[in-house]
Amino acid sequence: MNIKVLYFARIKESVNYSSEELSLPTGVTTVRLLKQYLSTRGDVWAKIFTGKQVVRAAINHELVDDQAQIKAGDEVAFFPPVTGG
Amino acid sequence: MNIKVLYFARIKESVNYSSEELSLPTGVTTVRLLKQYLSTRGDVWAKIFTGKQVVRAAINHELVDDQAQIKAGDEVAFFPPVTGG
Amino acid sequence: MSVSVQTEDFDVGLEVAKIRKTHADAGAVVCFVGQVRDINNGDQIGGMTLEHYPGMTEKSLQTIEQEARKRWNILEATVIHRVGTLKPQDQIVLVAVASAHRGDAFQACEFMMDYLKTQAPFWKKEQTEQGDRWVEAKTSDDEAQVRWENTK
Amino acid sequence: MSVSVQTEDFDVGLEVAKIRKTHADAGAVVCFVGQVRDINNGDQIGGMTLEHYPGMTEKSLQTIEQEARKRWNILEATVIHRVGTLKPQDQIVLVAVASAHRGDAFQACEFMMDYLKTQAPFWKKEQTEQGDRWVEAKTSDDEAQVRWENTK
Repeated sequence: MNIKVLYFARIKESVNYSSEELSLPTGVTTVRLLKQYLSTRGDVWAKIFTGKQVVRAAINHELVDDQAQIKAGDEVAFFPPVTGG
Repeated sequence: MNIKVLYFARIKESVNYSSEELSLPTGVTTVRLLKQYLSTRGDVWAKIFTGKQVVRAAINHELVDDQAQIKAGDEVAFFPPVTGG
Repeated sequence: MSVSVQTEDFDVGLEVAKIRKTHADAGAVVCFVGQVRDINNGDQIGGMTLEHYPGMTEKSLQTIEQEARKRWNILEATVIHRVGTLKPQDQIVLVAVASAHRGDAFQACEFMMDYLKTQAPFWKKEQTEQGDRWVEAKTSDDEAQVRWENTK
Repeated sequence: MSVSVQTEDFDVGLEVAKIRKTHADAGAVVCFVGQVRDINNGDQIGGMTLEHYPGMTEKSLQTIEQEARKRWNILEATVIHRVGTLKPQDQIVLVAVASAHRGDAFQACEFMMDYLKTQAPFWKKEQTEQGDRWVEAKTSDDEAQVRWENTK
Protein backbone atom coordinates (compact mmCIF):
# COMPACT_ATOMS: atom_id res chain seq x y z
CA MET A 1 0.00 0.00 0.00
CA ASN A 2 1.00 3.60 -0.59
CA ILE A 3 1.44 6.15 2.19
CA LYS A 4 3.04 9.54 2.69
CA VAL A 5 5.76 9.90 5.33
CA LEU A 6 6.88 13.21 6.85
CA TYR A 7 9.95 13.94 8.99
CA PHE A 8 10.47 16.92 11.28
CA ALA A 9 13.15 18.74 13.25
CA ARG A 10 16.25 16.72 14.18
CA ILE A 11 14.97 13.66 12.32
CA LYS A 12 14.36 15.63 9.13
CA GLU A 13 17.92 16.97 9.28
CA SER A 14 19.41 13.52 9.87
CA VAL A 15 17.62 11.65 7.11
CA ASN A 16 17.69 14.70 4.83
CA TYR A 17 14.07 14.17 3.80
CA SER A 18 11.10 16.29 4.74
CA SER A 19 8.58 14.02 3.04
CA GLU A 20 8.33 11.04 0.72
CA GLU A 21 5.75 8.82 -0.92
CA LEU A 22 6.28 5.22 0.12
CA SER A 23 5.01 1.96 -1.28
CA LEU A 24 5.06 -0.35 1.72
CA PRO A 25 5.89 -4.07 1.43
CA THR A 26 3.14 -6.44 2.55
CA GLY A 27 3.12 -6.88 6.33
CA VAL A 28 4.24 -3.38 7.26
CA THR A 29 0.94 -2.49 8.90
CA THR A 30 1.81 -0.69 12.13
CA VAL A 31 3.99 2.23 13.22
CA ARG A 32 6.37 -0.20 14.92
CA LEU A 33 6.78 -2.24 11.75
CA LEU A 34 7.24 0.92 9.66
CA LYS A 35 10.02 2.05 12.02
CA GLN A 36 11.70 -1.34 11.65
CA TYR A 37 11.36 -1.17 7.87
CA LEU A 38 12.86 2.35 7.70
CA SER A 39 15.75 1.37 9.99
CA THR A 40 16.98 -1.10 7.35
CA ARG A 41 17.79 1.82 5.00
CA GLY A 42 21.23 2.39 6.53
CA ASP A 43 23.14 3.55 9.59
CA VAL A 44 21.52 6.99 9.84
CA TRP A 45 18.05 5.45 9.68
CA ALA A 46 18.91 2.64 12.08
CA LYS A 47 20.31 5.11 14.59
CA ILE A 48 17.11 7.13 14.53
CA PHE A 49 14.54 4.37 14.53
CA THR A 50 16.22 1.82 16.77
CA GLY A 51 18.36 4.20 18.86
CA LYS A 52 17.82 5.50 22.37
CA GLN A 53 16.20 8.80 21.43
CA VAL A 54 12.42 8.83 21.53
CA VAL A 55 10.72 9.10 18.14
CA ARG A 56 7.10 10.21 18.24
CA ALA A 57 4.63 9.40 15.47
CA ALA A 58 1.41 10.87 14.14
CA ILE A 59 -1.06 9.40 11.66
CA ASN A 60 -3.23 11.88 9.80
CA HIS A 61 -2.35 14.64 12.29
CA GLU A 62 -3.09 12.60 15.44
CA LEU A 63 -0.40 11.51 17.90
CA VAL A 64 -0.27 7.69 17.98
CA ASP A 65 1.79 5.00 19.67
CA ASP A 66 3.81 2.22 18.05
CA GLN A 67 0.85 -0.19 17.97
CA ALA A 68 -1.20 2.10 15.71
CA GLN A 69 -2.40 0.60 12.42
CA ILE A 70 -1.40 2.15 9.12
CA LYS A 71 -3.86 2.22 6.21
CA ALA A 72 -3.36 2.99 2.53
CA GLY A 73 -3.35 6.73 1.91
CA ASP A 74 -2.33 7.62 5.48
CA GLU A 75 -0.01 10.50 6.24
CA VAL A 76 2.50 9.24 8.78
CA ALA A 77 4.86 11.67 10.51
CA PHE A 78 7.97 11.03 12.61
CA PHE A 79 9.43 13.65 14.96
CA PRO A 80 11.26 14.12 18.26
CA PRO A 81 9.32 14.96 21.44
CA VAL A 82 7.79 18.39 20.94
CA THR A 83 9.33 21.53 22.48
CA GLY A 84 6.89 24.35 21.78
CA GLY A 85 5.33 26.80 24.18
CA MET B 1 -6.45 55.04 76.77
CA ASN B 2 -7.19 56.83 73.52
CA ILE B 3 -7.60 55.05 70.20
CA LYS B 4 -9.00 55.79 66.76
CA VAL B 5 -11.81 53.62 65.45
CA LEU B 6 -12.80 53.35 61.78
CA TYR B 7 -15.91 51.78 60.25
CA PHE B 8 -16.36 50.62 56.67
CA ALA B 9 -19.03 49.55 54.19
CA ARG B 10 -22.29 48.22 55.65
CA ILE B 11 -21.12 48.90 59.21
CA LYS B 12 -20.21 52.49 58.42
CA GLU B 13 -23.67 53.03 56.93
CA SER B 14 -25.42 51.46 59.93
CA VAL B 15 -23.59 53.35 62.67
CA ASN B 16 -23.36 56.47 60.54
CA TYR B 17 -19.74 57.02 61.55
CA SER B 18 -16.68 56.63 59.38
CA SER B 19 -14.22 57.31 62.19
CA GLU B 20 -14.06 58.53 65.77
CA GLU B 21 -11.53 59.18 68.52
CA LEU B 22 -12.36 57.05 71.55
CA SER B 23 -11.24 57.23 75.14
CA LEU B 24 -11.60 53.66 76.34
CA PRO B 25 -12.66 52.77 79.90
CA THR B 26 -10.13 50.77 81.89
CA GLY B 27 -10.35 47.09 81.09
CA VAL B 28 -11.29 47.40 77.42
CA THR B 29 -8.03 45.91 76.19
CA THR B 30 -8.95 43.51 73.38
CA VAL B 31 -10.98 43.57 70.18
CA ARG B 32 -13.59 41.35 71.81
CA LEU B 33 -13.99 43.73 74.77
CA LEU B 34 -14.12 46.73 72.45
CA LYS B 35 -16.91 45.06 70.48
CA GLN B 36 -18.81 44.44 73.74
CA TYR B 37 -18.25 48.05 74.80
CA LEU B 38 -19.50 49.44 71.47
CA SER B 39 -22.57 47.17 71.53
CA THR B 40 -23.81 48.97 74.67
CA ARG B 41 -24.31 52.16 72.64
CA GLY B 42 -27.77 51.16 71.46
CA ASP B 43 -29.76 48.78 69.27
CA VAL B 44 -27.96 49.55 66.03
CA TRP B 45 -24.58 48.95 67.66
CA ALA B 46 -25.74 45.84 69.51
CA LYS B 47 -27.11 44.36 66.29
CA ILE B 48 -23.78 44.85 64.53
CA PHE B 49 -21.39 43.78 67.27
CA THR B 50 -23.36 40.95 68.88
CA GLY B 51 -25.44 39.92 65.85
CA LYS B 52 -25.01 37.00 63.50
CA GLN B 53 -23.14 38.81 60.75
CA VAL B 54 -19.37 38.45 60.85
CA VAL B 55 -17.48 41.63 61.79
CA ARG B 56 -13.80 41.64 60.88
CA ALA B 57 -11.26 43.81 62.66
CA ALA B 58 -7.88 45.31 61.86
CA ILE B 59 -5.39 47.00 64.16
CA ASN B 60 -2.96 49.40 62.52
CA HIS B 61 -3.79 48.00 59.05
CA GLU B 62 -3.35 44.33 59.99
CA LEU B 63 -6.23 41.84 60.10
CA VAL B 64 -6.61 40.53 63.66
CA ASP B 65 -8.93 38.22 65.56
CA ASP B 66 -11.05 38.98 68.62
CA GLN B 67 -8.25 38.09 71.06
CA ALA B 68 -5.95 40.80 69.73
CA GLN B 69 -4.68 43.32 72.28
CA ILE B 70 -5.41 47.03 71.85
CA LYS B 71 -2.77 49.62 72.84
CA ALA B 72 -3.05 53.37 73.29
CA GLY B 73 -2.77 55.17 69.96
CA ASP B 74 -3.92 52.17 67.93
CA GLU B 75 -6.08 52.55 64.83
CA VAL B 76 -8.79 49.91 65.10
CA ALA B 77 -11.07 49.24 62.11
CA PHE B 78 -14.31 47.26 61.90
CA PHE B 79 -15.74 46.03 58.62
CA PRO B 80 -17.70 43.19 56.99
CA PRO B 81 -15.87 40.31 55.24
CA VAL B 82 -14.10 41.78 52.22
CA THR B 83 -15.51 41.45 48.69
CA GLY B 84 -12.86 42.85 46.36
CA GLY B 85 -11.24 41.25 43.33
CA MET C 1 6.95 44.82 42.57
CA SER C 2 4.23 47.38 41.98
CA VAL C 3 0.91 47.83 43.79
CA SER C 4 -1.71 50.38 42.83
CA VAL C 5 -5.19 51.27 44.07
CA GLN C 6 -6.73 53.65 41.58
CA THR C 7 -9.95 54.96 40.09
CA GLU C 8 -8.56 54.98 36.52
CA ASP C 9 -8.64 52.04 34.16
CA PHE C 10 -5.43 50.11 33.39
CA ASP C 11 -3.77 48.80 30.21
CA VAL C 12 -3.30 45.02 30.37
CA GLY C 13 -0.90 44.91 27.41
CA LEU C 14 1.27 47.64 28.91
CA GLU C 15 1.42 46.01 32.36
CA VAL C 16 2.33 42.58 30.97
CA ALA C 17 4.96 44.12 28.68
CA LYS C 18 6.47 46.07 31.60
CA ILE C 19 7.17 43.06 33.80
CA ARG C 20 8.20 40.90 30.85
CA LYS C 21 10.66 43.37 29.36
CA THR C 22 12.48 44.12 32.62
CA HIS C 23 13.42 40.43 32.98
CA ALA C 24 15.18 38.72 30.09
CA ASP C 25 15.11 35.48 32.11
CA ALA C 26 11.32 35.57 32.49
CA GLY C 27 10.00 32.72 30.36
CA ALA C 28 6.45 33.08 31.66
CA VAL C 29 3.98 35.80 32.54
CA VAL C 30 0.59 34.84 33.93
CA CYS C 31 -1.97 37.54 34.32
CA PHE C 32 -5.45 37.66 35.77
CA VAL C 33 -7.96 40.31 34.72
CA GLY C 34 -11.24 40.68 36.60
CA GLN C 35 -14.22 42.21 34.84
CA VAL C 36 -17.45 43.55 36.37
CA ARG C 37 -20.14 41.04 35.37
CA ASP C 38 -23.52 42.25 34.12
CA ILE C 39 -25.40 39.75 36.31
CA ASN C 40 -24.87 38.69 39.93
CA ASN C 41 -27.03 36.24 41.90
CA GLY C 42 -29.53 36.33 39.04
CA ASP C 43 -30.00 40.09 39.04
CA GLN C 44 -29.03 42.57 36.36
CA ILE C 45 -26.24 44.84 37.62
CA GLY C 46 -26.28 48.49 36.57
CA GLY C 47 -22.91 49.21 38.09
CA MET C 48 -21.05 49.11 41.38
CA THR C 49 -19.12 51.24 43.81
CA LEU C 50 -15.93 49.98 45.38
CA GLU C 51 -15.00 51.21 48.83
CA HIS C 52 -11.63 50.46 50.39
CA TYR C 53 -9.53 51.22 53.47
CA PRO C 54 -6.76 53.55 52.28
CA GLY C 55 -3.42 52.66 53.80
CA MET C 56 -4.43 49.15 54.80
CA THR C 57 -5.30 48.25 51.21
CA GLU C 58 -1.82 49.00 49.85
CA LYS C 59 -0.17 47.28 52.80
CA SER C 60 -2.33 44.21 52.38
CA LEU C 61 -1.56 43.94 48.65
CA GLN C 62 2.16 44.22 49.44
CA THR C 63 1.84 41.49 52.07
CA ILE C 64 0.08 39.25 49.57
CA GLU C 65 2.95 39.68 47.13
CA GLN C 66 5.53 38.98 49.87
CA GLU C 67 3.67 35.81 50.86
CA ALA C 68 3.72 34.70 47.23
CA ARG C 69 7.48 35.34 47.02
CA LYS C 70 8.04 33.09 50.05
CA ARG C 71 6.35 30.23 48.25
CA TRP C 72 7.44 30.55 44.60
CA ASN C 73 10.21 31.99 42.46
CA ILE C 74 8.82 35.28 41.24
CA LEU C 75 10.81 37.75 39.17
CA GLU C 76 8.23 40.51 39.15
CA ALA C 77 4.60 41.10 40.07
CA THR C 78 2.03 43.82 39.54
CA VAL C 79 -1.27 44.29 41.34
CA ILE C 80 -3.76 46.95 40.29
CA HIS C 81 -7.18 47.27 41.91
CA ARG C 82 -9.71 49.88 40.95
CA VAL C 83 -11.99 51.70 43.41
CA GLY C 84 -14.88 54.11 42.95
CA THR C 85 -17.69 53.70 40.44
CA LEU C 86 -17.54 50.92 37.85
CA LYS C 87 -19.90 49.74 35.12
CA PRO C 88 -20.52 46.21 33.80
CA GLN C 89 -17.58 45.00 31.69
CA ASP C 90 -15.22 47.51 33.27
CA GLN C 91 -11.89 46.03 34.30
CA ILE C 92 -11.67 45.86 38.08
CA VAL C 93 -8.45 44.06 39.02
CA LEU C 94 -5.18 42.93 37.47
CA VAL C 95 -2.60 40.55 38.96
CA ALA C 96 0.39 39.79 36.73
CA VAL C 97 3.34 37.60 37.70
CA ALA C 98 6.57 36.98 35.80
CA SER C 99 8.70 33.90 36.52
CA ALA C 100 11.44 31.91 34.85
CA HIS C 101 9.03 28.99 34.43
CA ARG C 102 5.27 28.78 34.07
CA GLY C 103 4.44 26.66 37.12
CA ASP C 104 5.58 29.37 39.54
CA ALA C 105 3.76 32.11 37.64
CA PHE C 106 0.45 30.20 37.51
CA GLN C 107 0.53 29.22 41.17
CA ALA C 108 1.63 32.62 42.44
CA CYS C 109 -0.97 34.50 40.37
CA GLU C 110 -3.84 32.28 41.56
CA PHE C 111 -2.58 32.44 45.15
CA MET C 112 -2.45 36.24 45.01
CA MET C 113 -6.01 36.45 43.66
CA ASP C 114 -7.31 34.05 46.32
CA TYR C 115 -5.63 36.06 49.07
CA LEU C 116 -6.75 39.36 47.63
CA LYS C 117 -10.38 38.12 47.59
CA THR C 118 -10.32 37.25 51.31
CA GLN C 119 -7.72 39.61 52.82
CA ALA C 120 -7.62 42.94 51.00
CA PRO C 121 -10.07 45.53 52.42
CA PHE C 122 -12.35 46.22 49.45
CA TRP C 123 -16.16 46.20 49.58
CA LYS C 124 -18.49 46.17 46.60
CA LYS C 125 -21.90 47.76 46.58
CA GLU C 126 -23.86 46.94 43.46
CA GLN C 127 -26.77 48.69 41.80
CA THR C 128 -29.73 46.49 40.90
CA GLU C 129 -33.30 47.25 39.82
CA GLN C 130 -34.33 46.53 43.41
CA GLY C 131 -31.90 49.16 44.69
CA ASP C 132 -28.31 49.18 45.91
CA ARG C 133 -26.94 46.28 47.94
CA TRP C 134 -23.65 45.29 49.52
CA VAL C 135 -22.14 42.21 47.91
CA GLU C 136 -21.92 39.27 50.31
CA ALA C 137 -18.59 37.49 50.82
CA LYS C 138 -18.51 34.00 49.29
CA THR C 139 -17.58 30.93 51.32
CA SER C 140 -16.05 29.55 48.10
CA ASP C 141 -13.49 32.38 48.31
CA ASP C 142 -12.61 31.41 51.88
CA GLU C 143 -12.19 27.81 50.78
CA ALA C 144 -10.01 28.88 47.86
CA GLN C 145 -7.72 30.73 50.26
CA VAL C 146 -7.56 27.99 52.89
CA ARG C 147 -6.11 25.45 50.44
CA TRP C 148 -2.87 27.49 50.30
CA GLU C 149 -2.36 27.31 54.07
CA ASN C 150 -0.22 24.20 53.88
CA THR C 151 2.06 25.74 51.25
CA LYS C 152 3.58 28.18 53.75
CA MET D 1 -12.47 29.93 20.19
CA SER D 2 -9.58 31.11 18.10
CA VAL D 3 -6.33 29.33 17.22
CA SER D 4 -3.50 30.88 15.27
CA VAL D 5 -0.04 29.77 14.21
CA GLN D 6 1.79 32.79 12.86
CA THR D 7 5.18 34.39 12.29
CA GLU D 8 3.95 37.86 13.37
CA ASP D 9 3.93 39.13 16.94
CA PHE D 10 0.64 39.44 18.84
CA ASP D 11 -0.94 42.13 21.04
CA VAL D 12 -1.70 40.77 24.54
CA GLY D 13 -3.94 43.69 25.48
CA LEU D 14 -5.99 43.32 22.32
CA GLU D 15 -6.42 39.55 22.71
CA VAL D 16 -7.49 39.80 26.36
CA ALA D 17 -9.91 42.64 25.53
CA LYS D 18 -11.41 40.63 22.65
CA ILE D 19 -12.43 37.63 24.74
CA ARG D 20 -13.45 39.78 27.70
CA LYS D 21 -15.66 42.15 25.74
CA THR D 22 -17.58 39.46 23.87
CA HIS D 23 -18.79 37.98 27.18
CA ALA D 24 -20.53 40.28 29.66
CA ASP D 25 -20.78 37.30 32.05
CA ALA D 26 -17.01 36.70 32.03
CA GLY D 27 -15.79 37.70 35.48
CA ALA D 28 -12.30 36.35 34.88
CA VAL D 29 -9.70 36.24 32.15
CA VAL D 30 -6.45 34.37 32.77
CA CYS D 31 -3.74 34.70 30.20
CA PHE D 32 -0.33 33.15 29.79
CA VAL D 33 2.40 34.82 27.76
CA GLY D 34 5.60 32.95 26.96
CA GLN D 35 8.77 34.90 26.24
CA VAL D 36 12.03 33.68 24.63
CA ARG D 37 14.58 33.62 27.46
CA ASP D 38 18.09 34.97 26.91
CA ILE D 39 19.68 31.97 28.65
CA ASN D 40 18.90 28.24 28.44
CA ASN D 41 20.79 25.45 30.21
CA GLY D 42 23.42 27.99 31.20
CA ASP D 43 24.14 29.19 27.66
CA GLN D 44 23.49 32.60 26.17
CA ILE D 45 20.81 32.34 23.47
CA GLY D 46 21.16 34.50 20.38
CA GLY D 47 17.76 33.54 19.02
CA MET D 48 15.76 30.54 17.93
CA THR D 49 13.86 29.07 15.03
CA LEU D 50 10.52 27.37 15.55
CA GLU D 51 9.51 24.59 13.22
CA HIS D 52 6.03 23.10 13.23
CA TYR D 53 3.85 20.58 11.40
CA PRO D 54 1.33 22.65 9.43
CA GLY D 55 -2.13 21.13 9.59
CA MET D 56 -1.44 18.99 12.64
CA THR D 57 -0.47 22.03 14.71
CA GLU D 58 -3.81 23.81 14.28
CA LYS D 59 -5.71 20.56 14.84
CA SER D 60 -3.76 19.82 17.99
CA LEU D 61 -4.38 23.30 19.43
CA GLN D 62 -8.11 22.91 18.73
CA THR D 63 -8.10 19.52 20.43
CA ILE D 64 -6.40 21.02 23.48
CA GLU D 65 -9.11 23.67 23.73
CA GLN D 66 -11.86 21.04 23.35
CA GLU D 67 -10.28 18.94 26.11
CA ALA D 68 -10.23 22.01 28.36
CA ARG D 69 -13.92 22.67 27.63
CA LYS D 70 -14.78 19.12 28.70
CA ARG D 71 -13.21 19.78 32.09
CA TRP D 72 -14.09 23.40 32.95
CA ASN D 73 -16.66 26.07 32.16
CA ILE D 74 -14.98 28.20 29.52
CA LEU D 75 -16.69 31.09 27.79
CA GLU D 76 -13.93 31.85 25.31
CA ALA D 77 -10.32 30.89 24.63
CA THR D 78 -7.54 32.10 22.37
CA VAL D 79 -4.30 30.34 21.49
CA ILE D 80 -1.58 32.02 19.45
CA HIS D 81 1.77 30.38 18.79
CA ARG D 82 4.53 31.95 16.77
CA VAL D 83 6.82 30.07 14.37
CA GLY D 84 9.90 31.08 12.40
CA THR D 85 12.77 33.13 13.75
CA LEU D 86 12.56 34.69 17.21
CA LYS D 87 14.95 36.72 19.33
CA PRO D 88 15.38 36.78 23.12
CA GLN D 89 12.46 38.55 24.81
CA ASP D 90 10.20 38.04 21.81
CA GLN D 91 6.75 36.81 22.70
CA ILE D 92 6.33 33.21 21.61
CA VAL D 93 2.95 31.96 22.83
CA LEU D 94 -0.32 33.27 24.25
CA VAL D 95 -3.12 31.28 25.87
CA ALA D 96 -6.04 33.33 27.18
CA VAL D 97 -9.18 31.91 28.77
CA ALA D 98 -12.36 33.74 29.83
CA SER D 99 -14.72 32.19 32.39
CA ALA D 100 -17.50 33.31 34.68
CA HIS D 101 -15.28 32.58 37.69
CA ARG D 102 -11.54 32.59 38.20
CA GLY D 103 -11.01 28.97 39.23
CA ASP D 104 -12.07 27.64 35.83
CA ALA D 105 -9.98 30.21 33.96
CA PHE D 106 -6.80 29.49 35.96
CA GLN D 107 -7.13 25.72 35.68
CA ALA D 108 -8.06 25.71 32.00
CA CYS D 109 -5.24 28.08 31.04
CA GLU D 110 -2.59 26.05 32.87
CA PHE D 111 -4.01 22.79 31.47
CA MET D 112 -3.86 24.17 27.93
CA MET D 113 -0.24 25.28 28.35
CA ASP D 114 0.75 21.90 29.81
CA TYR D 115 -0.90 20.07 26.93
CA LEU D 116 0.53 22.44 24.34
CA LYS D 117 4.04 21.83 25.72
CA THR D 118 3.74 18.05 25.31
CA GLN D 119 1.25 17.55 22.45
CA ALA D 120 1.48 20.36 19.91
CA PRO D 121 4.03 19.69 17.13
CA PHE D 122 6.49 22.56 17.58
CA TRP D 123 10.27 22.19 17.75
CA LYS D 124 12.75 24.83 18.87
CA LYS D 125 16.27 25.14 17.55
CA GLU D 126 18.29 27.69 19.46
CA GLN D 127 21.41 29.61 18.50
CA THR D 128 24.25 29.55 21.02
CA GLU D 129 27.91 30.57 20.83
CA GLN D 130 28.73 26.88 20.38
CA GLY D 131 26.41 26.69 17.36
CA ASP D 132 22.79 25.79 16.75
CA ARG D 133 21.11 23.04 18.75
CA TRP D 134 17.70 21.44 19.02
CA VAL D 135 16.06 22.07 22.38
CA GLU D 136 15.51 18.86 24.34
CA ALA D 137 12.04 18.03 25.67
CA LYS D 138 11.78 18.31 29.46
CA THR D 139 10.51 15.47 31.62
CA SER D 140 9.05 18.14 33.91
CA ASP D 141 6.71 19.04 31.04
CA ASP D 142 5.58 15.43 30.70
CA GLU D 143 4.96 15.31 34.45
CA ALA D 144 3.00 18.56 34.29
CA GLN D 145 0.75 17.06 31.64
CA VAL D 146 0.26 13.70 33.33
CA ARG D 147 -1.24 15.27 36.46
CA TRP D 148 -4.32 16.31 34.42
CA GLU D 149 -5.02 12.72 33.30
CA ASN D 150 -7.38 12.03 36.19
CA THR D 151 -9.42 15.17 35.50
CA LYS D 152 -10.85 13.74 32.27
